[in-house]
Amino acid sequence: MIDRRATRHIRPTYIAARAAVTFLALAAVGTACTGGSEQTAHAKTSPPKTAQPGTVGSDTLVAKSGVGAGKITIPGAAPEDGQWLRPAKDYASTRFSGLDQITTTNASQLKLAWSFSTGVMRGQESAPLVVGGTMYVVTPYPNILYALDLTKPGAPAKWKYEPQPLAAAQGVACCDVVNRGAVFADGKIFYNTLDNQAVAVDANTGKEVWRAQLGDINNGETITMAPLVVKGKVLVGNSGGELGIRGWLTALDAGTGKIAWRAYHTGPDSLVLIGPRFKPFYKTDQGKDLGVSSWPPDKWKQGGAGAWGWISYDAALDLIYYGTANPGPWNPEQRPGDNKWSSTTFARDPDTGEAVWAYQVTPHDLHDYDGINESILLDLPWNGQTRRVLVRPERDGYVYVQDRATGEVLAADTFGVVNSTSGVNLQTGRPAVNQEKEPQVGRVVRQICPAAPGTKDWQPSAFSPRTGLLYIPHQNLCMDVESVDANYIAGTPYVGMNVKMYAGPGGHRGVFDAWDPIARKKVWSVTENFPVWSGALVTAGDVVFYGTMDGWFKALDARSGKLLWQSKLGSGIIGQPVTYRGPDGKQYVAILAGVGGWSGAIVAAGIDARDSSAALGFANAMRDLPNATTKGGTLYVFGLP
Amino acid sequence: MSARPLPAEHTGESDPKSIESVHGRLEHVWRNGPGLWGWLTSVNHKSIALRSIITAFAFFALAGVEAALMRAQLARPESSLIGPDRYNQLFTVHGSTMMFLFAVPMVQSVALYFVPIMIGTRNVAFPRLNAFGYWVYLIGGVLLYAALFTNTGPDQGWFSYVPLAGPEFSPGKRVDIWAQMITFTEIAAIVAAIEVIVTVFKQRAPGMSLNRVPLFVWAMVVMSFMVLVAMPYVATASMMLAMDRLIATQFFNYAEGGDALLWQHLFWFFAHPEVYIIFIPGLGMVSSIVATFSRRPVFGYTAIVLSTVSIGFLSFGLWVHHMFATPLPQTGQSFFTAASAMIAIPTGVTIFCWIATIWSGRPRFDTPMLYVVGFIALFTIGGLSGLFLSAVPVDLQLTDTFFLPGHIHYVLLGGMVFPLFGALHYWFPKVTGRMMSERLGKVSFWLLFVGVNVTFFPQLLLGAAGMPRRVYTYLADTGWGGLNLTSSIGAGLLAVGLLVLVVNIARSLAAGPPAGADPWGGETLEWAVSSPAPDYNFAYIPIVHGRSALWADTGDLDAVSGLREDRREVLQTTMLDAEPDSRHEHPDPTIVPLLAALATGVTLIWGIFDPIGFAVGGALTFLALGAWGWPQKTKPNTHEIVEVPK
Amino acid sequence: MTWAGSIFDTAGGPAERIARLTWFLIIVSVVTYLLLLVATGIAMRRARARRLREQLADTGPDTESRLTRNISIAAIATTLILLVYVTATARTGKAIAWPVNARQPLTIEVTGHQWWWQFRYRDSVPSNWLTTSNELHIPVGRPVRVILLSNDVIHSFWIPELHGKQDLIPGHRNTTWIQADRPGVWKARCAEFCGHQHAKMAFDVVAESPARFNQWYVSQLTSAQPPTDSSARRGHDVFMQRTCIMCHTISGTQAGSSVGPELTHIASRPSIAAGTLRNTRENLGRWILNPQLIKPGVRMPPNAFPPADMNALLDYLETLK
Amino acid sequence: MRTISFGQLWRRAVAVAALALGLACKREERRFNATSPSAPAYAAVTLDTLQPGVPSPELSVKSPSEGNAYDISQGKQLFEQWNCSGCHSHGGGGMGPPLMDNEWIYGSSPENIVATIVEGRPNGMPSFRNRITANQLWQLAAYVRSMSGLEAKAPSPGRDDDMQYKVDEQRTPIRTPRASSSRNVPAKSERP
Repeated sequence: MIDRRATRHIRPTYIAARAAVTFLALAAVGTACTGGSEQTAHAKTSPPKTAQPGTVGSDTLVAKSGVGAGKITIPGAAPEDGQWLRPAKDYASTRFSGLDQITTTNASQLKLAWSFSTGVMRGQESAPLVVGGTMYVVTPYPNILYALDLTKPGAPAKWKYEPQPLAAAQGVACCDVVNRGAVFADGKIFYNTLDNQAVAVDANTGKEVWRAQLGDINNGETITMAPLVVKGKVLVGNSGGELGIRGWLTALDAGTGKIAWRAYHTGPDSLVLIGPRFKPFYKTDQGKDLGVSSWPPDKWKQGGAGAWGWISYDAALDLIYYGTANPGPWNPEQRPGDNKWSSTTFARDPDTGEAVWAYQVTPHDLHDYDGINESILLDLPWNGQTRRVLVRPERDGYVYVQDRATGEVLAADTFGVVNSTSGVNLQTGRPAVNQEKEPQVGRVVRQICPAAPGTKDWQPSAFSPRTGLLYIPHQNLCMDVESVDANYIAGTPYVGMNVKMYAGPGGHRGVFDAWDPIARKKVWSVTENFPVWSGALVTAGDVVFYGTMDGWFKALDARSGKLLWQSKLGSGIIGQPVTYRGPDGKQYVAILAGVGGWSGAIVAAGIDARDSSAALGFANAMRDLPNATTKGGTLYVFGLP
Repeated sequence: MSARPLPAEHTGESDPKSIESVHGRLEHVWRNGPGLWGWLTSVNHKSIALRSIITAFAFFALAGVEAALMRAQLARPESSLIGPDRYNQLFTVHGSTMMFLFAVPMVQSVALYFVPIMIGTRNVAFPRLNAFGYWVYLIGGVLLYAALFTNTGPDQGWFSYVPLAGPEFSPGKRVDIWAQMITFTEIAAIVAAIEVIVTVFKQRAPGMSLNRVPLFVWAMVVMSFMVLVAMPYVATASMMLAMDRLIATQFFNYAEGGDALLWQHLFWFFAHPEVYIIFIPGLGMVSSIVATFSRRPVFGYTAIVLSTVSIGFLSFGLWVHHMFATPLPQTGQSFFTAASAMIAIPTGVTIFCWIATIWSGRPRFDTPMLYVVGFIALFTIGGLSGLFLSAVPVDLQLTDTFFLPGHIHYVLLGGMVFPLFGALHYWFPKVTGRMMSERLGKVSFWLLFVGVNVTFFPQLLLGAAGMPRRVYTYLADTGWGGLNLTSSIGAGLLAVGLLVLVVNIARSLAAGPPAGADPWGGETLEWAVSSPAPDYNFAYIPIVHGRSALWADTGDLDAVSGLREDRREVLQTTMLDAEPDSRHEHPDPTIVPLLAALATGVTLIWGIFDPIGFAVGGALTFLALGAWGWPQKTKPNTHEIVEVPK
Repeated sequence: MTWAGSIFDTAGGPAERIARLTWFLIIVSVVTYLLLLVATGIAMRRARARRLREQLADTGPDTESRLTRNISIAAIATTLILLVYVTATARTGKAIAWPVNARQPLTIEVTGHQWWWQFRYRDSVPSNWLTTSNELHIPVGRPVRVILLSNDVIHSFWIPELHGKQDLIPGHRNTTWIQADRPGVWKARCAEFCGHQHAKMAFDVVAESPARFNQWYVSQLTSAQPPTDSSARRGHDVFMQRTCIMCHTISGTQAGSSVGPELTHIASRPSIAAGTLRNTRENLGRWILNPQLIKPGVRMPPNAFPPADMNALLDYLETLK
Repeated sequence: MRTISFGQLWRRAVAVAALALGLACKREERRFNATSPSAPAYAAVTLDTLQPGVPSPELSVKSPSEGNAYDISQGKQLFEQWNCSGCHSHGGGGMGPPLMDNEWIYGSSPENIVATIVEGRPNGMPSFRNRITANQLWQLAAYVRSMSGLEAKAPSPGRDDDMQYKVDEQRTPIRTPRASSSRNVPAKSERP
């Protein structure tokens, strides 16, 4: 007998159906609204800080100056003549001016004396020159040279010289069509054009004296560096590591423009001008034809290692010091081996170009750390005796102090956030590479600090013997990278890496440090919202000048870092400030404003930042720059009232 | 002992039309609506299952044509009959159709047709869900073949390895269509599995305790549980692949932390149980046929049930033997060799039990029994060739060569298609009321048996000869021409065999001798009803006293009376001992399942082209399911006493 | 060169051990299969005899127990066979693993591309890293460690005569090893479906004595010499100024792209188009003119060079020994 | 129960489906054996809309790769491998101008893009004459157009297996092309 349970009329299907319906509805709505959320999980763009003046860093000590204040001397220091004959001011590249009319007290009254528009709206990275009563300014492509008559009010242009470089050169200029300035020597102005020509112009008449074609844009070569004239020789290096060039440094006779010697940076010793005098300090830099054996077969021919940075000269030792750029392509797996002589500091004899010593700063470079930064020559007390050194705030994040005669690394200390290496072994001279941060083909490696432009890129630092401090304008950026296999097609980019940069720890993208080379630590530090891409200038009046990428030209107290004065210019500042004594005997400070360069490409080249790998990854870190500045190309000169 | 027919009034023999007789009233209540509308709204398990069987056979034929085209292309080296793109579409759609549109739907349809009758109930548990399952399956199949006929067929292989199937290397919508077809067929499979499980556990005839459930039904239950566990994996994986392709998720993008092996693990964790999902129903069919034609219950009932269940569990532990050539740790791989070997033991036991049944039975070798012997012969070759593939070192030589298609087809044709054709000849009389011709049956069997061997044994040899699989052609100096030609000729034989089978079916439908209720003298309940079974299956639910329901020597079958005759009612019984538990009213024919299926179809197909499709389609599906669940006004409830004679 | 390469014509340690295990399995399978057929045959014959004698099915208790006994014996036998099978497999697996104490192994990086192979021979001195395409030379008797990489889809590296296959999976660094015990030239092939031309993605394996291997290695390291005769020089210009420069590398010239296979020493290779055509001038010409006719779907476009340019190009390519 | 014959219903379903997806076949066609004429028929292409007298009707040279998923994906692979991404990055620009915005200096129609690739442009765009076959030129042009959403959604490429530096072309909103004067257009302010 089955018991008569009430026939259950619950409909199991009814409950199940309702649950299914609600689930489906939720799923549908969920998928619809996700839509195209852009993958910016890792693009930590820092919240755009209001353009408030730089905040002075935490380690502001009361200390007025460095340990070696007054005890550090600049080799071959000439008495101050109130002129500015070469971008780095002197052969020791100190960018220190003896003028002291502008002091920490009256700097706040600085006001605009006159300004001059160059008519070119790209990155203005050059340094104006002052020779006698004339100021010379070089513009980015098309590289016009203006001569401004300082004796007349408002400094009207006396003449201008137009080298008319090839327009196609713009297609192989990796990081904006910039030019870093000219140099004056024996009555002539020497500078380079984007399409690899060195030109000499008569300083008075503006007539062309000679012109020399040094490279070929079809191989991806361009020239953006400011030349240096040493003992009648004009030293010029090429750039284009991202286009598979083969780097060289060429010396031209200042009078005739004939090539005196050319030293390549890859290939057999004969072409690298390595001979019997070559005594590198470290074992791994010693050996025969390392420029060939440290590359896969034939890859040294597209090995990069240009020389587009700064050159210093020590008259006493009669040696020039400069660094070579990154190896090509960026993808390290395509070039196993040390890839000599990329990212290397060379000491050469200026007359014959023969290498005396070399130190490869970054063997088998993984992150595009060019070794081209300026080497500032100093004689400073070290462990009880005075050593003839060069101090170089390097792109890999370390301030190197090296013996100028032998290349021995005395000290290497980080001046920014560094996790790609964990220290430099002073015995072997090699950095301890962090394997986790090695780029991999086909996989994104994250949070590599410093990013490709390094802790400090080309923007030159300045040194004041009075305060014994090194003033370093630099950036604070990290990056995610993914290696890809690069294909070498001559005349086209040969990079092999997808890069996405963003602000480093702390969220600020720029820093201006005062570094004590003897105590080997920062004395004071100013953080900025944007990378500090302009050069630094320090004067005997203990005032230090630099500009920010959103257009603030600032003067700080060289000893304490306190902001004395600032002025908002028409466009972002990536130029090199200079100071001179005008015909009226007053001290003036001049700076070119015009955003651009690699960091400012987002504005200068009209980049669309929706592609976060644009401009080799820099666009992602500078998304808010277009709101802060537009393009410009104007020279500003300030003086006391 | 011959089956004891139900008393006349139980079998609906007396005048069925008249309203007075029980059958007339039940027929009036349970029949489908008239015409096309009746066809679309039917919720009767037999009409839906038959429709699904015919659709699955249609897809089987289409996939067969694709196979024939592929063999024609591979018959000669460097032949330009079919280009690489079209050939890739052919082998992908052939694989996908056989696995997703033929094998699983076919075994589930056979289950949905015979399980209710075998366990003595009137309809499957969720009739409307059953209809919904069929429509979703049909839409999935039509979608795939619409793509193939417009040269948009998927071309990345039925296993669709990423990154080839990923957004970068499979441009366009081909792989999206494949991924949505997977989603459709998975919904249909899961739905069918739920129905079989609930039907077997809740609606067995009184007295049919778990140890009296026919082996066929046991196989179908184990298969359904495996479907419930395995199918969600591929549904998830195909949804992940579709999302990677349409809205740039990073599941399989190794650069941003995804992994190509994730797809392989997810897919094979589904796909290996899938081939056992296809094979276990074959066991069920063989058990039914062997019992009836050996004139004795299958030897070792408990052994076979335990073996089937253990095969079900073990099949989830083997999937990595598809991935031995990938960078997985060595020790892990040898674990899977052991697991793959272990599953051979229960399979062996099952086969030994059947041989023992034949050994001690009085077998009559009609066509169904011939197919069983063919099954034993072919499936064992498949199983043994599987041993080569589960041994890691040998697998490194033989995987991804033509040894694989050889092994697959021996296992699947041997393990599933031969039992299926045996079951076709066995149950054709029950479904259509007409006998199939024995002569044509034997001719088609021998053609198929020889055809399988001539087609696929050369492929085993080709594998050893080093010919990679999924190649649209091969060079003349490879020396593989001869074996390939033999294999193609074998494919011709298979085609002829299938043709003879189709002719046999057509002739039997038209003019086959009437079969009567129980032409073979079977032991299970489906032989207790007329052929074809009435819409309500049983006027009075039978009571089962032994494992062989009809061979028990008590007189007439006892039966339960008292279910309503003016409404669709089904008797529900307890799970273990099938004690009558309650009466449950079944829904009347309704169009809502079709609407819900169409809404699901709109959602998934439009979703391929624009994610907004998911939102709008989701809303439509919400409405359709809302209508589905809308409470009917309850009919007046007349209580009646239900007596069951002791 | 023939594709003889069945898994039984072994030329290397691992392949030989696998072949031995394969033969063992074949014997076990055949024996098992025969036993099963015999059992089924006897069952069917006894059953026909019973039917002739009109006996009923024999389901008596003693038959049941006898059948249970037979089946349990069969089950135990099956288990034993499987145990033997698993141990044999494990032992072979250990035997074909990488010999940890291999003396100075050669390491080669293999990168799979859509539908051709790139090989990079590693060396302690970077300038000895040799990169070639579609042709793998190995010294006889020396273990070669193979690192498997892919940047596009999954491929599978398989030389039947030497070892089992291993997949090249993007994002994974899979490794295998091979060792040739006798010199020979074999055709290896891709064994994982990788797109339109998976069927014709093969490469040549040349096992030779260490001396001849070193000689080959040194010659491959040298860059291509500039052509001397005028037609070859014109062919060089055609190569450098037409479509070839965009995809191919000839070290020693301006061509450095690796979209397609590296061609520095193409004239010295037995086959072209990833092992599809014998390396004859006529085949090379047919291939350059329209590769889509030979391998439809391959990334190389048809090049309608005028006949004079084509001949000059062929002359130039034939100088690249 | 009377059922309409199953075969007949089945045939009707297939016919309807074929019609509905008829348009898909062109989009999904894999064109392999496109023999390449030496110079694609872009020669008769005008760049500037300003024409003396009555402007002649728009001459449309049908690009075979227009709306074809396979061709666009081939164009994308060639864009990466032939170093176009070195200058134009993945559409954002760098040495070269951005391609994912709506400013077109030398025309946005497929034939204009092909003309730009073949002839090169004065400010640094190299000339690829004779270095790229016509079929590949059309593929490159189709991909470049898809970067700013000018190609249909369905055939445009999804994400690629690399770093995710931008929203893929399939989901890039269409930006109606605007002829622009020259490179020094005012800098793009931060996009919403």
